[in-house]
Amino acid sequence: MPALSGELVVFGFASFLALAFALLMVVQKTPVRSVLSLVVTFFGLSVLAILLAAPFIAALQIFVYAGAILVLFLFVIMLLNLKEETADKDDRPVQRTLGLLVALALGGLLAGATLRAPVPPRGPLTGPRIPMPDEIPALGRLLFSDYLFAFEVLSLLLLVAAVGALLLSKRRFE
Amino acid sequence: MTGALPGVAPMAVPPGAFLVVATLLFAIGLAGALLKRNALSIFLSIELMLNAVNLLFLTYARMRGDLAGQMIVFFVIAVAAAEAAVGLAIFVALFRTHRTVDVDKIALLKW
Amino acid sequence: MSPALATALEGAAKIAFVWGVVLGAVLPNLIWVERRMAGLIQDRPGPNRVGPFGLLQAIADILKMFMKEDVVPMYADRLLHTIAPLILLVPAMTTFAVIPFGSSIHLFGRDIPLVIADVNIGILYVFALTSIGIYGLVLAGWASNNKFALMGGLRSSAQVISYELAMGIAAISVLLAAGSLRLTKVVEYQASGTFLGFLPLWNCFPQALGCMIFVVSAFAETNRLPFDLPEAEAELVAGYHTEYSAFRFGMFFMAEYLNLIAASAMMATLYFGGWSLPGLHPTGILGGVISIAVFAAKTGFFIFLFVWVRWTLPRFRFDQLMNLGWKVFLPLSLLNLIVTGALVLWGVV
Amino acid sequence: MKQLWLIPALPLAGFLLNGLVALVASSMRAEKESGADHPGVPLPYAQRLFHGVVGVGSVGLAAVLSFAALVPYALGSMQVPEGLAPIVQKVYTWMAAGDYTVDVAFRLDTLSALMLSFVTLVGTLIHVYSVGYMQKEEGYGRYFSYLNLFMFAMLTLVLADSLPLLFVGWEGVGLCSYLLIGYYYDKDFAVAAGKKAFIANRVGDFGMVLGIFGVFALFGTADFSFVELAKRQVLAGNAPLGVYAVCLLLFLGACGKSAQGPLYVWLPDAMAGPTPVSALIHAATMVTAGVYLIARCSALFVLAPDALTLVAWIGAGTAIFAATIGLAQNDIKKVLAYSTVSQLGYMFLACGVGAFGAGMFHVFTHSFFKACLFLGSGSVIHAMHHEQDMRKMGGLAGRIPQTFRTMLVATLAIAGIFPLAGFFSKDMILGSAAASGHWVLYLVGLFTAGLTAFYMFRLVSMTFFGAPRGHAEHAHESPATMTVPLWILAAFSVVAGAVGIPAVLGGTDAVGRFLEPSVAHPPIGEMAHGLEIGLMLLSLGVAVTGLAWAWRWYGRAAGPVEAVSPQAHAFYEKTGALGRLVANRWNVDEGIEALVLSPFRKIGTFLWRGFDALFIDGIANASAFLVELLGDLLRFFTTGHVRNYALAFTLGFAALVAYVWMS
Repeated sequence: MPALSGELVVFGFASFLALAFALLMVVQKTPVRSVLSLVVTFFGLSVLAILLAAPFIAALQIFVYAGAILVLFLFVIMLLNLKEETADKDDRPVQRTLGLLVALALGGLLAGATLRAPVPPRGPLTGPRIPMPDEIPALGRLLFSDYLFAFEVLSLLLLVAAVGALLLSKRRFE
Repeated sequence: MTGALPGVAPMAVPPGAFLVVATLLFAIGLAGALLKRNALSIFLSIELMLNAVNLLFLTYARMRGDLAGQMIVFFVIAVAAAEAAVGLAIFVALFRTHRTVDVDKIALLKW
Repeated sequence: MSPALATALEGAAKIAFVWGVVLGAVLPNLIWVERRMAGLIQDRPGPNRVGPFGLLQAIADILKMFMKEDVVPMYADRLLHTIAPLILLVPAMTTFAVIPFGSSIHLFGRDIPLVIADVNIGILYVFALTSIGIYGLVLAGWASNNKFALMGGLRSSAQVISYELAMGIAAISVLLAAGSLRLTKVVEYQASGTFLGFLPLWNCFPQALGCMIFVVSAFAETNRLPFDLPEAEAELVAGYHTEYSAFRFGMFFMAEYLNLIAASAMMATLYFGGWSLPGLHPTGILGGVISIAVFAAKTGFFIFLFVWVRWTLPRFRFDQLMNLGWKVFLPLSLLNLIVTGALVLWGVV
Repeated sequence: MKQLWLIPALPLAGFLLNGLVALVASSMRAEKESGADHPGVPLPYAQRLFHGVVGVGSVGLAAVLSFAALVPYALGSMQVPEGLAPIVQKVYTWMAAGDYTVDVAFRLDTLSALMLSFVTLVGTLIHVYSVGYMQKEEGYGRYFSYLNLFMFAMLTLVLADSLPLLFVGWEGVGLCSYLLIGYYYDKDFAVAAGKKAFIANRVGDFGMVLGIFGVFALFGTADFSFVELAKRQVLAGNAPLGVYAVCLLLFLGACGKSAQGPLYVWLPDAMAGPTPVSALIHAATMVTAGVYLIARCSALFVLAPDALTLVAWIGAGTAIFAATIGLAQNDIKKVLAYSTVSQLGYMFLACGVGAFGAGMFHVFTHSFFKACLFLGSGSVIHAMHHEQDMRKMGGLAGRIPQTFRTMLVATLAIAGIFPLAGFFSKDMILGSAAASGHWVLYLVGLFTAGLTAFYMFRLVSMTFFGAPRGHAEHAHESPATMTVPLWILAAFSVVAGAVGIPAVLGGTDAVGRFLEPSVAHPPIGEMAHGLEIGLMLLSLGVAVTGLAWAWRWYGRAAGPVEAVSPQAHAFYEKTGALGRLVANRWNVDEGIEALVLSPFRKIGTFLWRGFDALFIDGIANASAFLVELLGDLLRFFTTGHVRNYALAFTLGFAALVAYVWMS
């Protein structure tokens, strides 16, 4: 355990933020509020990302996740005007308890497993080394060389998704 | 917990901490996905799980000093965007026909 | 003193300077300017009682806001209702962090770049913050538990998301030309050469289309006329801030103007060469000051444009707004991107 | 001529153009008037013009090209004793399997040149003729597109440089024949006839395909280079059994296409198609493809003398058999059909005795006078308003003189009257039969010649002489588009023989020498010139006798429709059963029905009712039933609640993680 450095403090704060609001998100009954708590969690995560020498990803996190996806959620929630979860009594107690247990168990398992696991594949490094002062050009180069195919497929996927969403949410019956 | 690979700048925060945070987030998300009844909340929880995994990737990327990890996260985020669009559209359509998004009230995957 | 401390001090100084100027000088006068302009355009005097030419009108307004009663509707979501304005305000204020407001000055034996934080994800940072700003509007709308407010919130979210796309793609082509996300790099690039030999290499020339898209989208992003659908008085009373009063309303008010200023600054930076001016090679303190002045002038022009347009153009209908965003601007911005790519490829820019 | 491929390509283009326009037009018409084809409603003139121009033009151009190609080649080939080397032009590689490739390559040698000459010539003439004949038809465009398609296929068949490509043409002509026989698809008998032709051909093609495989197995290649190989083996003088089998198989194919042996049955029915089609496909060109195939593979057949003998016998048998049937037919086209079958028999007879040149020569001449006869009959039918029964005709000589004259010429030609084309070709066949020492075959051929003369002149007499019966009074001559081709063909049936005047008559058996390089010519015994002359006179005498007899019985045919010729009637009365049998076409169709078809039908019924319905379906149903049971079982696990599924999924995942961790 290294000495209490500024980075460590930031990490502690950010991770606390993330975890706390993640929990809040789950226990929250009002959809809007859980969305908001998730936004905060994402802030925490993006801070962690910056600590992990990935500022670009951090910004992307905020821009895409918080800025677009979750706004979309909010938008839908308001569109459907969803209030608190109706009928708080869950008519499936087994599901509830069992679900909780399984979730915790799996969490524990994964934590243990990840901690025991060695640094993943020790093969030769594909991309350039990080941390580096400005990794964005490197990312771009990687994206358009090694990952070009994936990138193209992705663009296709996005197009399809857009069309599909349009089709699904179109009013057919009225 | 084995440290970073040789030749990679050491981290002020032990990577293990990041991993734990990630797994915890994942567990929380999982719990949410299993316990929530509102389809949108479930969806949110799934997003959380995705992000937990992203964090994992970033951590490993940092540990190996390999940019590839960040690449994958980039892709995950993009795919998540597409998934969100379609999923939400489905919910809207669902709500229109059933007037609810409570997954217990919509037991359609049944004979 | 230790370099770390020096850096901290330097940062603090810059922050103080920027916010001082923006909040202390620009904002109040901006309110005055807007109202005077309105008067001018509508052929009436406008505020001219308080102080010389009514210059103190802004102060008066602010005082009034602080003194009014702060009402929170009974069935509102108290928490969200409270924090919504803040969510809107904070990003609006932090946007300025990455905008280079001048070249650099040599002071106390150190070279001080005139930008608070020269991060390598500059533009992304700005967009991220603006996208966060949406929450303010949406939540305000939702928390007020008022149908008009909700409508306003919905509209704003839809509108901002839609126009972020076109705006973002337009910005991407700027990055393409500059080859970096850093706003300082963008400015330096624009200061670096000439376009077609006789024009300055400001992006507004090679990317006139993108520039146009960006400017118009900025109007939508800041919910200014002719795109102020979220607060369309005629249909939605006052839109998302219907249920707000006193200084909460004041915050919305501030946030709107701050966004306006930030947007103007961004336009100046991305498309009009920021602090640079052809033939001007700022050196030393004087140079720094001049560069700041140049930047201020450009930003000022766009602020003026905002005001001007607001009092000149009528409001769009919402479907028109959406059509414009998705069916016109998005394709056009893509076209612009392709053209720019070609230009870069053939080394024209 | 560098682009042989253009020759078949042109009709193909014509087919596409015509077909497209016809389709579009008919669909547009269908929109206008409900219902696509209104029989008897002629097309707009513009469209007719278009179809006519495209149809005739494409084929005519092809003809021009092919003559531009073959004339220089033929002349050049006549100069050198061993003939020019065949021109082979590869268009592209069709199939490549391992180191063996099948090319789409076209071959011009003396044999294909001969075929090419009359196929394109007759084809063009018949296209021209059709312009007039089909004028009133609704399916004008359809007709011409099919006809062009046929020309494409036929030319491919003729020019092909390999058996596979030849087979493409082979099937193509079969298809077109089917389509055109069933051209009047609203008439049941036409449709049935089409099917019959197609199926009969299938039997033959089955042999054909196996034959091709066999050739490949024998020589390791299926393009016509195998002929050379075969030739060399002639020198080596060894004939493995395989060759024998392959020859029989190929001959089976030839029988199917050329209506030999029991497979002839489809050809008479094929007369259901429009007359020009009968002329082009079922008299002049397609049906001779079989002979062409045999000639092509002559080198191979020579290796299996027994097979050749079989060919000869089947040919001779078919010839006389069909001729006898021809005696008693009353449908003008039927007579011609049986005559065609009989003449094809001659050709095979020639091939069988090893005189492939003679066979091809007869193919050549026959195409002209038989086409002329068919077109003539078409003109008659046209004049009689689609009346085909000769008993209802008569006395047309004065009313449609041009048709009459041309048909008379053609009749004399086919009857083998000196010096018309038929005489030389037929006599060459008979001569070689005799020379090769098959005297029985010779006699059969001779007798058949007599029969031919008889029934052909019977046809002419019943149609043109005597007193008009039925509506014969108001018959009218056909337009020039029909008569001009008639005249041209008639002219050819006069002179075509000139290319094959035998040595004894001071000629220089040009055809024989011309074909020498491309067909085998096994040694046939020589005959004393005196004997040869004698035989010629004999056959001539027989022919004249036949003519005279026919004239005596039918020449002044008058009286009621049923008893056109008292003498004939009396004769059949006398012969009794035999006569009736002949009149009934030896009950061949009934025989086939009883011996082949009905057993097949029974087997099929069994397979359908017993095997398929019970066994196969049983399996399917049983499995379906099992699956249903399983489904009922699993159904209890599907609560339909997403969360349950998610939970189960997670449990599984947790178990997996635990396992991985533990191990």
